[in-house]
Amino acid sequence: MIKKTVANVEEALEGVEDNMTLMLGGFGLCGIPENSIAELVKRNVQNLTCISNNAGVDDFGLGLLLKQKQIKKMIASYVGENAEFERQMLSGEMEVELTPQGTLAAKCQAAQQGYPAIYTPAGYGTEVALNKETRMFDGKMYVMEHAYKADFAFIKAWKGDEAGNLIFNGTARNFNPIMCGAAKITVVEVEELVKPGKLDPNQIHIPGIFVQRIFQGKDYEKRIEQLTVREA
Amino acid sequence: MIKKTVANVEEALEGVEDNMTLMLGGFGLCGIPENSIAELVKRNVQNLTCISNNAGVDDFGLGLLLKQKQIKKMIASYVGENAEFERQMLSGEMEVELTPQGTLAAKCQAAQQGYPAIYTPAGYGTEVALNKETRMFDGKMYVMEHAYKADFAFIKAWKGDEAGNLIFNGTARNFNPIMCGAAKITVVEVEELVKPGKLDPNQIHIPGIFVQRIFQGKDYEKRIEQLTVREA
Amino acid sequence: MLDKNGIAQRIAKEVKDGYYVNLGIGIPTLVANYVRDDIQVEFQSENGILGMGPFPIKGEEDPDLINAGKQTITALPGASFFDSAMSFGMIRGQHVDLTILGAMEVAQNGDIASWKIPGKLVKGMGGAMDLVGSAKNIIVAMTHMNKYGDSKLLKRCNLPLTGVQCVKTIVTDMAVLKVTEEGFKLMERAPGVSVEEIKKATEGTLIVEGDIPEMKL
Amino acid sequence: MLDKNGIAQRIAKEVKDGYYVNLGIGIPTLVANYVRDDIQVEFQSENGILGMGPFPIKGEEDPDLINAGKQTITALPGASFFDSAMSFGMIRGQHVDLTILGAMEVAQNGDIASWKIPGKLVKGMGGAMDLVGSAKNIIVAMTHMNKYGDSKLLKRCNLPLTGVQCVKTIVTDMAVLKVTEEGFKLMERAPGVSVEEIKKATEGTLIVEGDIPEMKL
Repeated sequence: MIKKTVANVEEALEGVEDNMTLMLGGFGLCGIPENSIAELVKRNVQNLTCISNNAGVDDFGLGLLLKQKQIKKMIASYVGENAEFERQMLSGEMEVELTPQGTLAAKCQAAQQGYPAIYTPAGYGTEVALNKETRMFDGKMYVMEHAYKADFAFIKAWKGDEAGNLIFNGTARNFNPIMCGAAKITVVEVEELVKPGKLDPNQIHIPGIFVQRIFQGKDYEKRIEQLTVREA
Repeated sequence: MIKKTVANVEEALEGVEDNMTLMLGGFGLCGIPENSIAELVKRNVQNLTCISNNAGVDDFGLGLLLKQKQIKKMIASYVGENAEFERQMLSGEMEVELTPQGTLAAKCQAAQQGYPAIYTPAGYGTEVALNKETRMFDGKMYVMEHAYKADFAFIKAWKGDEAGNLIFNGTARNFNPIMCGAAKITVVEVEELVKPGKLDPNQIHIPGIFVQRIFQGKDYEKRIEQLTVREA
Repeated sequence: MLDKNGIAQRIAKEVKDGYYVNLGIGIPTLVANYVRDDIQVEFQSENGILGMGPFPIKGEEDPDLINAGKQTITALPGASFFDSAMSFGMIRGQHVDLTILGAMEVAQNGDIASWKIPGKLVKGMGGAMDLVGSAKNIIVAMTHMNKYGDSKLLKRCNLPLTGVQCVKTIVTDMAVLKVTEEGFKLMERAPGVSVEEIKKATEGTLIVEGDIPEMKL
Repeated sequence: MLDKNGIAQRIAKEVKDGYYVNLGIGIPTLVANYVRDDIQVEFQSENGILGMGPFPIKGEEDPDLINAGKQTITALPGASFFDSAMSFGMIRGQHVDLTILGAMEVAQNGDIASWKIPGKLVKGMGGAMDLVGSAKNIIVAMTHMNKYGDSKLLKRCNLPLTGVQCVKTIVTDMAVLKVTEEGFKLMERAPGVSVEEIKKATEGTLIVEGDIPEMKL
């Protein structure tokens, strides 16, 4: 077994520097690496390129990095619900690259799996496909999209073991598994870190080979963005 | 919930005809759809193209179809350990297309996931890449491989529910999950068929959307090809 | 004229037994309320769930269980969770039978614009481009005209496209229309809406053949 | 001259702390027996396991738990199972640090032939083409000469290739060699084997610089 545990979030983020490209798991505020984001804020690294499906809200998630103007470029599929983001985008302080959600997922997974590029029909005939190679297969047009390259990936899992094996919970899975191993260094925070052998090898969502560092996270807020309930 | 259960293997194989292309899960004799193979033998459908990592042994697995000369063309990565196979291949009775194992897996998964083609470095510069498009990405050469098309996929899972959700066991997983949904009709046999809600939704390996028919298999032999043990 | 619920109710009739359905944000979300309960249907949400159930009872919400609109949801028996690549694999691989989504504009060739108004705020396309680029069957749910009274059924879209030649059916507050090679084919009128009114509200070519029945809800 | 176990033993020294290793069939399988137990290593088998353990004790074999050679195996604590696409994703994505496999021929430019003898029976390449096409570090384990006494270290391969310019290191019963731009660079001699003997047994260009030490096992 190859041990991937680090003592804490400070050690987990060792080597994160200005101008790096980061991938961050999560969909909306669901399944975001809260501890790593807090540490990125604390370190105040600058000029980051962030690849994440969303950009958080004003006072949570990636919104915390935006507030400190740490993000130079944001690659995301949906950036609504964030006034500061809007301001920085419209003023030109921040560059924004909008990518269809499935394409974003595919580009991360391609990086993980060693595919240099993939073909997707998403965005064909739209401005997303501008200056991109397109190609017909079986009478249908596809856009070629290249795998992402990133320096660090910050992942939130539910349970993990010391070997880096991960299990995610519910829809907090989202982009987290497919960003593992898609960056040079994958840092995972978990709600529950267990000894090897405690997780069923048949039920691992992501094997530890895709993980370089894992630590026990703490103080999870797990904020709900749109609390919606029905009558009992 | 959309119910996918069929009464038995006869109903599960309804519509299988001569000249069809079939995908069959399994690696060696591990995780092969024993019940479906037996039914294919019984139906004696002819001129089949079979996509499967291996071709079984003389008296088990796909070897049973070979014995009846039901296979016109075999697409596989490894066909050793089968004398009848050898005979039919050398005599030209059967066409054989050898494909690297990872490429085989990728072509199945591409069909499942709606990717028309993928790029892999496997086989570049070898006879496997003859007459195939090649391309450089980041200084490395890749071969373009198209997704497979099949009429039926025959899958063996460990547990499944009536909605078609599947869980595989150990290394019997292999090609089974990635062939689900890679054919027009995916037929799954399981060792244990349970009611919806009995499987943890967090632990499903393949969601039922990729499955058209599921049934409770029986009389599994689960033959071991290379029994290898150590001293206690 | 139908209200939002009326549009959802009409669209629900297009949901057939055995369908996997992806519902977009807004009116499409309401469709789930009107699907017949004697047929088998599963709802997919592209953030990673199949077998999505109703909103939770207060106090039972789970921050790890949301839909693509970030709303708290529940999972029905037979549900499954998966990652975003697998989720869009289902969509791209055409395993999802029906996609229902909103739009700002639809062109008579099936083009759809739904994600961006230049010069105004851009929120992003989310999964819409993947959905319209892949789905076998796409129904657009929208009002026939925008708030300025301009038609949203056009010869050509003015706004940046979400996808090309993909919309099959449009259900508005005024009508049900099919996209055909010749233009929008009027299939049904909303209760109390005349063919003339629909013609006036449709900028694109409207094809009216024979008597146009009133919708049955 | 080393026997099979000797080759495996020498290769085991190339396995470093923190390595994920894929072992081919034959001699490579034996490498696991010689890896130091004070370092952390995990073995991957491409049919779908990471954290592969030793063969089972008799009676504890599980037909659902085999390696790529179809042998019954065990899983160590911290192991995981996965499908074949994920398995080759690990390989293609260069997450596996070291691949050790057998060969029929290696050329001095790093080409390898290991899967086919034209005119004879073809068993198939299995995962070998994926492994050699992707791995960062490839060690070939083989005898220096074939059973007819012909060199297997060649200027150019005669047999159909498994992969091009990919082999980094070769450990034979006679020597350890590195593939360099100029040819096979002799690094170590097997105990009792002279540089002259290695020269004679090597058809490709052999580079001998300075004193060539004897292997330490």
